[in-house]
Amino acid sequence: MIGLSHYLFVAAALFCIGVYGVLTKKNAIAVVMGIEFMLNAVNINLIAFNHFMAPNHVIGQLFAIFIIGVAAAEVSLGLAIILSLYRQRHLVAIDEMDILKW
Amino acid sequence: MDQFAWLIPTLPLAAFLIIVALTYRFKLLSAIVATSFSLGSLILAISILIQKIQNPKTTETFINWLTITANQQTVLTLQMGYLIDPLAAVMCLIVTLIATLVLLYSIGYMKGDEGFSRYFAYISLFTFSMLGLVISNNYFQTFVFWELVGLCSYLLIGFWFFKPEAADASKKAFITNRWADFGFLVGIIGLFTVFGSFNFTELSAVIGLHQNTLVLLILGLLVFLGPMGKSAMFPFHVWLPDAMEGPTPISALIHAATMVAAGIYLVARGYILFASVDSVMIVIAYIGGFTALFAATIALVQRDIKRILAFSTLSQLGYMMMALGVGSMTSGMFHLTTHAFFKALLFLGAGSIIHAVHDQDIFNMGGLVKKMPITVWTFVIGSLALSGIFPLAGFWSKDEILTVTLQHHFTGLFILGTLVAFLTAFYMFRLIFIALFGDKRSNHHAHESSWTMTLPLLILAILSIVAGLVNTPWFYQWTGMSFSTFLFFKEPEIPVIHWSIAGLSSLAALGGIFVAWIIYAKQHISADKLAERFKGAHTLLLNKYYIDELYGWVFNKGMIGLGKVFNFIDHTLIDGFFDGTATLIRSTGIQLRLFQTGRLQQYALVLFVAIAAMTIWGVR
Amino acid sequence: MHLFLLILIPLIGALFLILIPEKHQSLIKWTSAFFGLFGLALSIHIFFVFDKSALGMQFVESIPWIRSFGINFRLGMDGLSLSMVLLTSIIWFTGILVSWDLQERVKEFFIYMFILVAGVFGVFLSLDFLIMFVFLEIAVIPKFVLIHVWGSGKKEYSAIKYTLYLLTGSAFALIAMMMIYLQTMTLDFTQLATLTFSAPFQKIIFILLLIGFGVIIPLWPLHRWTPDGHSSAPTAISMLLAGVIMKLGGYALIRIGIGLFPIGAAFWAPLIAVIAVVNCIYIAFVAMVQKDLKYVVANSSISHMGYVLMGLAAMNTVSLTGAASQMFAHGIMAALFFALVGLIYQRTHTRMIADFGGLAHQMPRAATLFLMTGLASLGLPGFYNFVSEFLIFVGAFKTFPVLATMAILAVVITAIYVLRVVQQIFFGPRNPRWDNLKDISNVEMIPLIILVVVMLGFGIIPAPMTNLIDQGIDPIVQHEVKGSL
Amino acid sequence: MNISVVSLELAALSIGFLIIIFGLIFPSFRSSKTGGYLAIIGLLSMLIGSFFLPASNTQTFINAFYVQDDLALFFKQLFILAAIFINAMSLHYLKPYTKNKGDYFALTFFALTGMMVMASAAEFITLYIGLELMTFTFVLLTAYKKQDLKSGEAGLKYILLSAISSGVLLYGLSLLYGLTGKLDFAGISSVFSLGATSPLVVWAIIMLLSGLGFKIALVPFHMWTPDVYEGAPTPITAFLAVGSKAAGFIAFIRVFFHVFSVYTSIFMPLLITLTVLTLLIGNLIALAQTHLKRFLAYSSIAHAGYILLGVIAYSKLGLSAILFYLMLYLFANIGAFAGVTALVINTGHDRIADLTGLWKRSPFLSVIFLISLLSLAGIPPTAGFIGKFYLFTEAIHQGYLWLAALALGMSLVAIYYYLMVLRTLLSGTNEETKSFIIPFSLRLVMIVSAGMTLVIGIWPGPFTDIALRIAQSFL
Repeated sequence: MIGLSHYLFVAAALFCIGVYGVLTKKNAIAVVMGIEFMLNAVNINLIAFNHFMAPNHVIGQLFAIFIIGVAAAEVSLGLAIILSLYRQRHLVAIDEMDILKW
Repeated sequence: MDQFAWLIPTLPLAAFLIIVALTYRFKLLSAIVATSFSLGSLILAISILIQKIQNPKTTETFINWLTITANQQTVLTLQMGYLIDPLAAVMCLIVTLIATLVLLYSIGYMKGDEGFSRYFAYISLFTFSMLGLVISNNYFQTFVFWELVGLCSYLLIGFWFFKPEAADASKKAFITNRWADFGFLVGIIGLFTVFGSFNFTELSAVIGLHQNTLVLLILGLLVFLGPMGKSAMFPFHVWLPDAMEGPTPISALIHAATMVAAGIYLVARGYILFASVDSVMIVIAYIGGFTALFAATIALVQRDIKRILAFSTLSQLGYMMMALGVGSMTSGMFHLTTHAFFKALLFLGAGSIIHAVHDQDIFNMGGLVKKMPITVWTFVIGSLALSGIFPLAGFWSKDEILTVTLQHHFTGLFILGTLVAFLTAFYMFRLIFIALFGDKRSNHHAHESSWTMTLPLLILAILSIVAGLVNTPWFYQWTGMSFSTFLFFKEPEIPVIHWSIAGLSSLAALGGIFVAWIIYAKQHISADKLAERFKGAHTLLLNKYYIDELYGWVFNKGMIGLGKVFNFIDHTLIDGFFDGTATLIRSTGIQLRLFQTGRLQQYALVLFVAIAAMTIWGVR
Repeated sequence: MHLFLLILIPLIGALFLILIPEKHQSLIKWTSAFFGLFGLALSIHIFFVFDKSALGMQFVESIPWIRSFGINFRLGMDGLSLSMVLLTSIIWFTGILVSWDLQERVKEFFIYMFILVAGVFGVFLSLDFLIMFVFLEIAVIPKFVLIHVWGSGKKEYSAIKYTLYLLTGSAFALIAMMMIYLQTMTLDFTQLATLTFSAPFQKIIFILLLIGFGVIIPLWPLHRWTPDGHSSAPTAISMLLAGVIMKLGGYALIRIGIGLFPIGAAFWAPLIAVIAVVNCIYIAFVAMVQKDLKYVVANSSISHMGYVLMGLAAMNTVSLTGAASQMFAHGIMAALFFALVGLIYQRTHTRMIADFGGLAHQMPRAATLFLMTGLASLGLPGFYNFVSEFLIFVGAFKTFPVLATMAILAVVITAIYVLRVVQQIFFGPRNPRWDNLKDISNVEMIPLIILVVVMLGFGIIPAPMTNLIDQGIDPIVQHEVKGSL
Repeated sequence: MNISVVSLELAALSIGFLIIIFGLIFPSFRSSKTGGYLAIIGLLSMLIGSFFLPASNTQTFINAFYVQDDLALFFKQLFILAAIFINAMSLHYLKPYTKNKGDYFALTFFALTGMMVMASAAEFITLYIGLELMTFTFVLLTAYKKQDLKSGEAGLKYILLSAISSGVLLYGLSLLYGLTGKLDFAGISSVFSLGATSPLVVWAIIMLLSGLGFKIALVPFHMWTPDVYEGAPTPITAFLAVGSKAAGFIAFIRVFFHVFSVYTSIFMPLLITLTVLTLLIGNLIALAQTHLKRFLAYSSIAHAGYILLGVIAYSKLGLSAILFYLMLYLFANIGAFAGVTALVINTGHDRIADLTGLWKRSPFLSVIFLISLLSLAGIPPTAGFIGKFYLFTEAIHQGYLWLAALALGMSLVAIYYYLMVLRTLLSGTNEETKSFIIPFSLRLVMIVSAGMTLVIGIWPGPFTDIALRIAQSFL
């Protein structure tokens, strides 16, 4: 039987994969993808909780939908800026963007 | 008359203020103001003295200058007032008399000097301070005027401030006195703390109850430091010879007759304090005796006329101190009085000579007796008086001191005193034979001084002759009183002559004169050869036992060195610590700043590491 | 309204100055002088209407300030404050006159100076710790700008050093203040005086206050801002710094430390006494080896404040009266010293003692005044400094005989370095290098004469000032704690 | 349905849209400053209107998921005030960077709306929406200077890092939801008050702490701050420093004073540790800065540390101190950033070294810097002192003497670096002696902010009263 803990485990794993991606990928777009992983882990969590803990309300699902929407905005914003930077400086490697430091 | 006693110091003060405010530009007017106001004080002093002779009752008047209250109770009162008793009356007379004569003399002596008015202003200020000290009724006021006297001394020694020696000497005088005054100040504050008063009368009422206690011993010695400084007792004597850089009349007034006598006067004034502890008295006596001998030996070899007189003064002050120390206030004060006359005379005479010769080295003088007879002969009278030749003033007072020394069983001091008498006569007549008689030793055009200068000399010469008589048995028989019945501590003494002692001291003095005559007048024995023979001793004496050098070394190496060490601590250690802290914080910041690498992923890493760390902490 | 007005006068003056265009320099100076004179006149007026027989605070004024903290803007004055206010207004006015030759950014100079003076008045008049603290900082901060912009020498370093030292000190005082506040929920002196604090609390508070205000006094080893600060500041500011700012610490320590926390004060008194001796002697030695004239004077100020500390340590009416009198006396004396040094520097453009010599030939007036100031500083009778030092010694001797004796020793060392400087600068043969120097002009004499007259006047007749201070000090000393002298 | 609760939000949104629509209709409008004036007028009327809103008792909207209590209103007024200043500062600043000013002004309104939603949110979804609305708008505004390399980089860093932190925050929220089955503050706290500590609660707290700590720039979640502050247009930096931070604080206050009030023993040690770090790192690194905006960024990090003392005190007075401090912090920071704006307008640079000789070139600007920086340093008679006094006193009151002492010590370091900046502007001479041109609007901003800094410092009574009243109504 697949229980809550399985969902949670999967979500946690997904979150960690996302974190790994964020920390290691050189390409800015890959980093954005890592973030998406993290957010989706949250969504799994929310829906699983909603299902197992409080099936009478849909608030968890509601939240998940909000998160999906916001994440979309986030990605588009991120990509837009990456694009603009690419136009300016011809780079997408995230560790070369260090004009601002110290 | 006593109610006008406050006028005695006030008149010179008024003169000072008038000169500073009004007559500074009119030189002669300044001199006239100073002299006439001083004369006024003299007349007042004389009348008060006469009144005291008729009725020797003490009068005391004061105002509360400053009171401090705590909790509605008065906890501290500082008084300003006057206490007129025979002692003060005598001292007033001496000060005003010498001051007036010196002022008169100075009109001639200082003629043409740029700072003529300044000079008279200073002297007036000095006279004011000295008289304020003399009539003071409490230690606080005494201290105030004590310091002012010191200030005037500073100003007058450094009168020719452009001479580096004069500037040095004035500083030296002030600072040496400061060291001594430090003890004095601590002493009187201690007295106040223990006995609750500064007032002489109140203190004498309570001090008597604490005979020979440790606290009185300490306080007595501390207070005595003050007189040691002013009266230039060893080891504070170094300033007095150097003080001769000032104009000569100043030397006569301040550094021979009055200010240096302030120490003696203060010991006499606070006699109850010192007399209450035997060991203090012994210390006073031996310091006096030692200074007397010590200074006399130095005087033997000096070449500068004023320095010889200065060391002589030191020696005589030691004599007076010794007299006080052995327990006879009368004899000390008596010697002070007579000494004031003949030492002022000698200094003024020396001034007259210097004025004429423009040199102070006795070996550049000689053959003056024909050129300036009044000066020379009055000088001889003064020297005779100083040497203690019958019947001049010095004879009586010196004899008195030697007598009391023996009476109080200070045999050692008696022998020492006699020896000093011999030395005194020797160095004075060495001076006379070299400087005044004999051949002219340099190309000088000496001439007699003007009347304003010779008149004081004559007056002082007369006084040097007769002043001693007031403490003779004959005078006592004649008037029914004498100096020692007028001025005394505890009980009056009737003057008597101890012929054996008098004979001995006269013999010593005559011996001194004789030896000087042999060496310097007849030149049977070569002085140079003597010096060669006792080269070590001669050099030692010529360099004043190297005490100045010692002090200089202590000051330069010790105090300046200490200052440098402290300065180093300030600049390097303390500043280093605080600046170092600032630098450390700053460099920490600069190091920490490098963590901000600009790499986005490192920022994220920091974030996740922090979360992980907190999680580990939380789950623990 | 007297006291409000007193604080407002400099502020209004500053406001007026803001409105005057920079180019009307003489108008700015005259306006400044007018307000300075107004302040001086008002404080003298207060001196005369002040009831000298009554104990306690007078002219008390109060308006709610921070109601939710229970803090009122409360002003009041006793003899102690009045003496300090007089000191401030005298130095303020003379400082303006001394700055008459200033050319550079005159307007701003006076504005900052006025703000500073308002702060100083505020400190002396406030009856609430928080208000006092605020005013203290108002008095401290303008100095940063004043030293930085109009100073000389290594002014940047000095300005920042000065500010950091004083603010670090304030931090300690601030902690003490917050602890007091939390204990009592009030910072009103009159209310605090009615409360009793436990001994451990008092001990903690007092040491914090001692460090906090000690920096201003300044206490050794927290004194290092002083020489640099004084030396770099422009003349008028040195006058205010040495004349008034250093007194803020002593004043606050008397008013708060000793007045409200007598047990703590008594506990730390031996430490203060020891530091006082170090201040007196050690710094005097340091002063002795300085090559720069202003450094000598600045170090001498620290040394003299050592006497104040000695007076504080003894904590009896006499010693505290002496300490407060010394603050007044030293304030005037230090102002005079710095004014003279400023005048000499302005003419010679050097402050190195070795460069001078024989200046008395060219500048007899300067020489006379400098000598007088020097004599005052070494405690010569006839100057008010002597009276106050004497009172301190008398008071301190009872409590700390040995330490007091050592402090008295400082008068000797002071004499050594003061006379040494006098000799090296003014005495000796005429130095042709300075033949073109002009002596102090009649106009320039005005502020100097004012200061000399005050110094001498109270030296000869000390009772009016001393009794005034005594009247203020007496209620502050808690007689039952330490006993009276 | 009580529309007055959301009236300010609606007003902001509609003005924002209005400006955009105008821009679409009249192309000239987009490039002129008219949008800015319109924005300022709109904001001013909002500010005035806000005082007439019924707010003495708590007003709610949609099942109490959205509240308009005194606290919320106070923060909203603060945000509006900040927005007014920001827009006024931007009027002249934007000229060299973009032709497209209209959108910029509109965007500030959306950011404002996000903040206001955060202030009123009583439920996590709303809070999250408000937060992201604010963040996204700020990202746009940060990256607004298209030609500027720094601006784009800052925008990217901001969006990616805040997305990461949102991920963390959301993960925490999902755990919270799993634990309680609720997402509204009242509901969660009522479940918590029944007891039962699970390790997951600790985890949730940690994640919320980091998520919200990111917004208020708590160390070690502060890393974005200096970079973004440096890259963003200066008025936007100011908005970030005062608006975004205050918004973070209101969320922080609501969450930690309300939701987790039973778990103080768990989050307090964490919070104290982070506060200590914040105080140390913020102040020490600020010391080493050469760039004015970066310097102010670190200074703002440090200030978050001071304000957190009020949270740590965890009392009514502590809250009141926070509110008071935020108030004065707004004015002081706006003053400083307005100064930087003026500097940038005139010199085109914003390094600390560019201040050299400013004293001679523009005494007015120097005085503004002086007052603002002294207030940030916490020196009387400026407001900063009273604020710090309030915070530290309360911290000591609650037994954190050592923490207050540390904060005080760090304030001294802070004084050192503020003085170093002042020292730069007081000393030396710039070859450029041309005096500064400061536009009227900017001048007004400076005068008002510096004036208020002094007013609050000299007469703090009314302001502390307000802060105390609001704190009392909240707790």
